[in-house]
Amino acid sequence: MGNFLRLVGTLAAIALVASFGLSAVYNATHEIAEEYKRQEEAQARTEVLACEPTAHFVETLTDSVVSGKKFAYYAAYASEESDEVLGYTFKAYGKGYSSTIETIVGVDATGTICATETIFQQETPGLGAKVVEVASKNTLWDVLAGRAEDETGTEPWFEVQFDGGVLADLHVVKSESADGILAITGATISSDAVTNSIRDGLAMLLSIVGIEGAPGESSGAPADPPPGGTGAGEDS
Amino acid sequence: MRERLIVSASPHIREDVSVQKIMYGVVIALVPAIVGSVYFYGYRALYLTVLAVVAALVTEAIIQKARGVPVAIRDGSALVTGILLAFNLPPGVPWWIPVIGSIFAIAIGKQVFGGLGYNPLNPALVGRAFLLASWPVHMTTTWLPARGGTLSGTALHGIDAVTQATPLAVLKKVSEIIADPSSTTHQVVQAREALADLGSADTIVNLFIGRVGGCIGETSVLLLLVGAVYLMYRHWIDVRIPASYLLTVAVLAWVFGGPSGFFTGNALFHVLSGGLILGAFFMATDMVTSPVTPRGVIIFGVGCGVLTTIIRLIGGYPEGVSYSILLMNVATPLIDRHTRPKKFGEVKSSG
Amino acid sequence: MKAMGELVKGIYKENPVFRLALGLCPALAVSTSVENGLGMGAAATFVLLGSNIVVSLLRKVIPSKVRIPCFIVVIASFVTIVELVMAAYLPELAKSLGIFIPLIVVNCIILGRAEAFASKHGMGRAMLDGIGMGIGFTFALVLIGGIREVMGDGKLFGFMVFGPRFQPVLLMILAPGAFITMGLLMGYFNLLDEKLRKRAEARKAGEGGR
Amino acid sequence: MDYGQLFAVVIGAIFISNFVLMRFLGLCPFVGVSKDSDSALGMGMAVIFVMTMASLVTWFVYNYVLVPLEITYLRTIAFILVIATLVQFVEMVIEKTSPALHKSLGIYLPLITTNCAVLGVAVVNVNEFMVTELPRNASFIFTVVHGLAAGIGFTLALILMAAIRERLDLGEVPESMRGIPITFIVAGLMAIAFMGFAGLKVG
Amino acid sequence: MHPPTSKEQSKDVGITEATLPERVVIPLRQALGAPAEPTVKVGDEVRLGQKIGEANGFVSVPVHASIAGKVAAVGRFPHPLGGEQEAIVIEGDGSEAWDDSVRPRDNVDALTSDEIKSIVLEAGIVGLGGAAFPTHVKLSPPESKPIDTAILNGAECEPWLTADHRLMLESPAEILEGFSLIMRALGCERGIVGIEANKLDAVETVRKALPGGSKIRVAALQVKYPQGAEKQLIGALLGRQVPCGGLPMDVGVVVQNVGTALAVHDACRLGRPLVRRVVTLTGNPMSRPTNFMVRIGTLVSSLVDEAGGLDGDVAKVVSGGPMMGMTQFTLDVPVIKGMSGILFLGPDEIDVGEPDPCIRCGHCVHSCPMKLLPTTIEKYVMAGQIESAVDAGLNDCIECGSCSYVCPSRRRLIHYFKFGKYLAWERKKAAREKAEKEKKGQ
Amino acid sequence: MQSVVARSMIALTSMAAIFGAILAVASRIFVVHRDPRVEQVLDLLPGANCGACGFPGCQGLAEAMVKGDAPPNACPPGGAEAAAAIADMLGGEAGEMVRKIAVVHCNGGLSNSVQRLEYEGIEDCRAAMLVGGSPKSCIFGCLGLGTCRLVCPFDAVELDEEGLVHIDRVKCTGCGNCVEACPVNIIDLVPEDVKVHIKCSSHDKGAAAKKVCEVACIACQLCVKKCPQGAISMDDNLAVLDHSKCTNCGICAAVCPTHTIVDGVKARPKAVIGGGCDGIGKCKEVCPVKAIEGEPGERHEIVREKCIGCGLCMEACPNKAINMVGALGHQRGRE
Ligand SMILES: Cc1cc2nc3c(=O)[nH]c(=O)nc-3n(C[C@H](O)[C@H](O)[C@H](O)COP(=O)(O)O)c2cc1C
Ligand SMILES: Cc1cc2nc3c(=O)[nH]c(=O)nc-3n(C[C@H](O)[C@H](O)[C@H](O)COP(=O)(O)O)c2cc1C
Ligand SMILES: Cc1cc2nc3c(=O)[nH]c(=O)nc-3n(C[C@H](O)[C@H](O)[C@H](O)COP(=O)(O)O)c2cc1C
Ligand SMILES: Cc1cc2nc3c(=O)[nH]c(=O)nc-3n(C[C@H](O)[C@H](O)[C@H](O)CO)c2cc1C
Ligand code: SF4
Ligand code: SF4
Ligand code: SF4
Ligand code: SF4
Ligand code: FES
Repeated sequence: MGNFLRLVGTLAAIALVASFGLSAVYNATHEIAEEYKRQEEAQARTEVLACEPTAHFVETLTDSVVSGKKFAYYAAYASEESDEVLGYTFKAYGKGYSSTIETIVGVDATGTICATETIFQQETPGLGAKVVEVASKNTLWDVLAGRAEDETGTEPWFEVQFDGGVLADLHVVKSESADGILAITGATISSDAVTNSIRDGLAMLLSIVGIEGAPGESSGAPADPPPGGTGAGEDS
Repeated sequence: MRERLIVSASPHIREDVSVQKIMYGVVIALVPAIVGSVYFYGYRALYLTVLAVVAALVTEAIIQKARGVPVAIRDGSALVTGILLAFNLPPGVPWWIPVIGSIFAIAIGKQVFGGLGYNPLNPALVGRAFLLASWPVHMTTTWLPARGGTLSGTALHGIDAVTQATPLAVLKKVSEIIADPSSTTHQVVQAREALADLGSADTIVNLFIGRVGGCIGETSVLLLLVGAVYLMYRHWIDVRIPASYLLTVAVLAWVFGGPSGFFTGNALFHVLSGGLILGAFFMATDMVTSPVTPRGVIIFGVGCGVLTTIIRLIGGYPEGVSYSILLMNVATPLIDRHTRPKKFGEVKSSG
Repeated sequence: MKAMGELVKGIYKENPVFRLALGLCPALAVSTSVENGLGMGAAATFVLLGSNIVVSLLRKVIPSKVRIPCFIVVIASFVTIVELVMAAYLPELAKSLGIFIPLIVVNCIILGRAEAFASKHGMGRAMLDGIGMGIGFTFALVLIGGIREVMGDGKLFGFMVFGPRFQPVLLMILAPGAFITMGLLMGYFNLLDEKLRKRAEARKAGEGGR
Repeated sequence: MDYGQLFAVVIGAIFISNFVLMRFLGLCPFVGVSKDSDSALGMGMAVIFVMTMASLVTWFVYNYVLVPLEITYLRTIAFILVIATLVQFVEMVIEKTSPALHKSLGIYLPLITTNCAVLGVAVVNVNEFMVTELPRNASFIFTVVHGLAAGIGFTLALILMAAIRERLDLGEVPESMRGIPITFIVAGLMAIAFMGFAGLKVG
Repeated sequence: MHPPTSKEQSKDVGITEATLPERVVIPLRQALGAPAEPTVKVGDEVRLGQKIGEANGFVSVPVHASIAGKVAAVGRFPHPLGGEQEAIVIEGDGSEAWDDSVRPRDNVDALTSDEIKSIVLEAGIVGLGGAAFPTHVKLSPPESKPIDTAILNGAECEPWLTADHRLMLESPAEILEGFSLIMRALGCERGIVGIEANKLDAVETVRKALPGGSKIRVAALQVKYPQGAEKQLIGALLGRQVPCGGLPMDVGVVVQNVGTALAVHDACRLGRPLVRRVVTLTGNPMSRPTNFMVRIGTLVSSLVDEAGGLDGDVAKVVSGGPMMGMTQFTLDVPVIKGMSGILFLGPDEIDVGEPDPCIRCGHCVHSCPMKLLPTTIEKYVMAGQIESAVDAGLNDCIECGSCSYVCPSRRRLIHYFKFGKYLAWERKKAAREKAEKEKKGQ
Repeated sequence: MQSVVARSMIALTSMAAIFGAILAVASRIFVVHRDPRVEQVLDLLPGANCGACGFPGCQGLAEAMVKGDAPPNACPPGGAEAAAAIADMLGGEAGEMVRKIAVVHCNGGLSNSVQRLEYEGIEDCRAAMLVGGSPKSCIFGCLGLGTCRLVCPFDAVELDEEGLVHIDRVKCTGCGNCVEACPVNIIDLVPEDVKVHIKCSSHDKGAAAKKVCEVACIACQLCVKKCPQGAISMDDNLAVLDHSKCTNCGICAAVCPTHTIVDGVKARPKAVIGGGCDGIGKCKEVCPVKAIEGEPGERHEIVREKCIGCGLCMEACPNKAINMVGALGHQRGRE
């Protein structure tokens, strides 16, 4: 019996110490981690609505029109007191190749996308991960030789494509000559995931806040709006 | 009489065949298709083929030298690999594609395993799969229309989603449009027209002759068959592999490949299009990477057929020949292991 | 001298990845770039060091029947610490290392060293062993990551190496590229070994005569 | 219950994102125990069993202990504790009750404790089926089926590899590439071949 | 499998009696089984047909003097089956007189089964079809295995050889009588003579020689290699498959070569022991390919001289046919009972050099009459995995040579099989010894 | 239950306790006795699985040793070191180990012996024997196809371009695999300290042997006569060395006219005649190689080039005037 107690006791004691230590670390860090997340999101929100620099955000939670699930968006007001809506931001979730890609989208009061920022993705590096890649001109040698150009603030080329877009623009194309969002080579799935999630979210938002021209009846988010097809958004 | 006679084990006479002879036989069998590729796509096809062959031979020689084994590029196997690799490339790829592909095919696909006879996977297809994964754009967009035909082999009434595509790619796209509930009626009508086009006698003839877009060596079924018949006549390929392969694809395509329910698929279209004929007669039959047992070759052929159809119908690529052969190559040792023929006079205890 | 040996053996002679073939999963999964390799290496080194120390301290108290569960709890604790700290202070890295951070727990190297080394040696040597193995692991990850990043993405440390006209070998970033790089590297090390051994033998023969 | 989706999970875990070839999990036993077909099969069976069991048990631990107490940050340590105990327990039971089974299967069990595929499947399960909004019973079934399928995928890769290695053993692989290096090359080529399953639309 | 038959050179050349050799070397080991014990010593006078070596166990046969004269030596001499073996050398005195023990019998038709068997044993008869297995053993199947059919093997499927062919053309009656005696010894009712269809003249001749009301039937066989192999012959004639590791008697059959039948006839009717046989000397470098009736023990070199010598370059000398025969390094080897021919091959008829790697073409698999996987078995043997090789059928291989013949990579398949069988045997022996030792230890 | 700390600690500790209890109970219920010593012994064995012990691999031997079915020194490759360690562990006597090394008794290479046929086939002496025998005219000689090299688990056999095999004295462990495998049975296990070897196995008569091989033993009996220990005898036209008697003096090698006997001693001492010499000449009488000169009564001298260091003179000198200098201790049986 003594042996038995010793076995159980040792394991339990180690677990006790471990859990104590861990919970201490957890207490010390999880706030920071969550704070970071909040910050990141908040910052992303301001960035994607950079066209309205003074925005003040208020979160609204509604039942989505399509699935009945919760749909969260922020409305941006000119100031804390103001009723004037400058725009909206929402988070789009798209199932990519190996992860669910999260993108924050800023929409102005007319329903035009102001900017987007992908804040989470775990796609294949070199392929799907290019949705957040900044096209750089600097090579390693430039950097080592100190003649690298400053590229801070440069946005990923894939994200930039969404800026100023409206609902009708949001479909993936594979060649530069066509109109639409140019897919990342070899990563159509990720490109589709981002584009379609933004489109679906935008459609939802527009129908909820009742912006004109929004496809109010848009049951079943259109999977592939044909070019020049059943006029969803207006051409801007 | 010699002073010192030769002593060896029986038999003391041998049939007049050799590895070299068989390999050059395959090359001869591929000549019609090479000529055809020049006719359909111009000298660029030959240029790419030569590049692939030279790169394959040089790589083989260099590695053999480095390994300290006799340089045996004259056995013709690297030559065949080079040609077949080039045959699996779109005619418009840049020059370095066949070169790098051949290097990879020979180095990683063959020589790391000890060279001829020891590689588990088909080197040419390893090379192709490597290229496809590494430079997907070059490998899927650089098609050229064949002389006397169009890229897709059909007229294609204004379906704009698929202008730059081979018959199978068109098939994939229109099937997607038809299956997609959000497609407009107009699109579906267009797609159905295109589909009918693909199945028309015209297209079938074009496919057979080779007046469609596609990889360098795969387009002309006719010319490939000429070579294949020669190989079969010489007993240098095992007919059971292409036979079971093609039959499986035909049946499955007929059963599941139709746009309007079971048993409506166009088997002939599926058999003639893409790289199936090339793959079935020249690549699935690569003896090094296919089973040796009589039952094994049938399983191999059927397996290739099943996988090809799956990839074509519901997979991510328009064409599945290379991947299905590679996958069955992977399974070959397992198949061989479990399909040992019953020995003469063997009574299986299990009955 | 001896301490030094304990420390450096992990880099080449007993490199956990290339030699002992341990910890292969993270070595391949997160070695898409040098940066990831460094991050993973550092995380694993920390866990190795920590668990080696604790295990070696506790080696006398733990009954052998519950040895493995105890070790695992210790290791898992350190991993969780890494996980939490990284999420708080290095969120970007945490994202790109993904589920392979929790999987450090089962990284064969760590349990392997705990079992094979730390549970048999004193704290000092266990520490050195932990650091040495960690360095070796990191070295392997950085090497593989470097090769894959340069060839598969045309970059090193995130900077372009070849200029914009280079068309990267995407396969290197994908799963097959990882396997093939690993295989070729191991083969190369075997070759190197053989050469070193031959040279040593030749030298010995030269000295002693035959 | 969406059976199509369930089927997709199965096909996904076996072929499209095979645990070994695409997700890099369980590589150590994959290279270690693929030398001959018989042990490969034994190991495979053991892994299938343990992965399924681990999925099942960790689901309970996660949903009935960690979530209610809001201590999901401890999942790694809790899961591994469960798995280690489970494996050791099963091994003891088998050894006692069926020595024959133990001989063919049990000797691989200790190897599995440190197989990251098992913990991997638990972690993947959490990410894919538990933190999402799946109804509870669906999440349970998906979890268990995914564990089973992942095990099958591992076993498939393992026995294919074992048969290939047995053939290579009879061949002429250059000295320096023998053993583990060539196993990796083969794994790479297998992964290339498995890329053919990419984008398979099932369910 | 259809190798060129190459029989034209000697098939129309009648059997000639070779001149009486001055000296014969008679190995005590003629083939399978234990070698005979010498019963004479140097200096002894021996007469034609006198027994000079006694059988040593059940699977063993006596040997007889094939010429009269004096024993000149007993010692090791080159042997056609390789290496050096114990042999008795007789210097001839030119006399053709038979030993007293040789007496013709008149009561042949009255001989019982047991009498025939003992005559066959005393006459030192072994199978003349190649393997030279003691015939009396084959004629004495255990009670549990009744024989219903005897087959006379006139297939002669080996290329080049024509000894059996000529024998059937020239002595059909004697052969058939010998065959009837074999059937009587076995107590079986049915007899079939199997002859390949490229020897239709022999089929005709033997058919004509059949006595009326005979229970023997003559069958023309499809020409293919190795039609003459026992198991294949039984399959072709009776549709029965001899089980793996089994013997023809397991399916109620015994197969004997036509030459063996003649020897049985000679022993029973004439009382003569086996001291001669037909040997085909052939091959492109031969100036005059010949079928000789030869005394056992005659040196091949003297036969070659008698046949007019060689006029081409010879790279290989083969005892037997090109598919299964053994190479010789010297012509100073004696004719033994199992030697059906001597084949000379020029340098361009054989292939030399290193084999290429196996390309797994499967030709060997298709050609194997035993339905084995030669390429797999070879690789197992090469890798030293003898158990796996045996598992895959190593010991079922009849060494017919088909697989090596068709292999485009010119793999040394048969050599590996011989080697593998040797290793398997060694291993078994070692295991047995160990088991015995253990038993003793306890 | 409010703080994370408390919840964590309670949850994890109780889980650990429960699992620990399950394991503890299970280990008692499902207890199976296994002997951990097998593993430990296995660790001490070389792990070459060479089979020299006669058990199925190292594992088999380890089990047998633990059971007491095999002595601790049953592993020849492991040598005295492993035997001692194992004995130490299992608590027994190590037993005595005389290290033995394989020696090939043939020196007929391609250039000094006659070949009788052109062999084409598997590179393995046993395989060659199956199809026609040795390619050498001497049927007792080494075939030179290296079977012994193939079977040696320790990589101790080298095959030179002369078609002769040499055994690396350092690597050879005396496992005897090559002895078993050689189809002409010309390999022998010889105590390590014997360094003089008769490199021929031919039982042919002198003339016949000489005809096919320049370095064959021609049965001249010189070595038999000259060996001071009487260690060499003739067996059917072949000189055979009794290893227990040999002292490595090297006289036989020096006198063998065909150089059949090979002297493996690298350096020998030389005799030095000191001042005590009174010219009695005993040494001169016994010297087998006539390396001593000197008039009777005068101090004798050693011709250093000729002296083979056998030490006979030293033993013969009644005045103890001779000393052996240099490379001392090479000889067996002297201390
Ligand atoms: C290992 C692997 C990783 C992949 N990763 C991604 C990815 O991150 N994102 C993506 O969209 N597709 C990914 N794919 C899918 C292929 O790239 C797919 O074929 C591609 O999306 C098709 O696009 P294309 O039409 O531009 O060739 C991956 C495929 C494989 C085999
Ligand atoms: C033997 C063989 C196998 C092939 N396998 C594939 C394949 O698996 N996937 C693929 O996309 N193309 C494959 N191809 C190429 C196709 O036949 C065709 O060229 C390609 O699908 C073009 O279509 P895309 O432009 O839509 O990609 C193969 C070609 C050959 C000759
Ligand atoms: C491949 C092969 C071919 C054979 N061909 C013949 C043949 O042509 N004629 C023949 O008499 N025996 C042939 N034999 C030997 C027979 O199998 C069988 O041993 C023989 O007919 C028995 O008769 P015997 O004991 O009288 O020699 C062949 C054996 C083998 C393995
Ligand atoms: C009928 C036949 C088909 C062949 N097919 C291929 C092939 O598809 N790919 C290839 O690389 N080599 C092929 N070869 C050449 C050769 O077998 C190949 O290079 C080996 O796989 C290399 O070991 C073929 C050879 C023959 C005889
Ligand atoms: S015939 Fe020769 S090359 Fe072909 S499979 Fe058989 S052994 Fe290999
Ligand atoms: S020699 Fe053996 S393996 Fe080869 S074909 Fe004949 S029976 Fe088959
Ligand atoms: S096994 Fe014997 S014959 Fe062969 S090389 Fe070695 S010593 Fe010589
Ligand atoms: S040389 Fe012979 S005895 Fe020595 S280790 Fe090798 S096989 Fe064993
Ligand atoms: S690290 Fe994954 S199994 Fe070893």
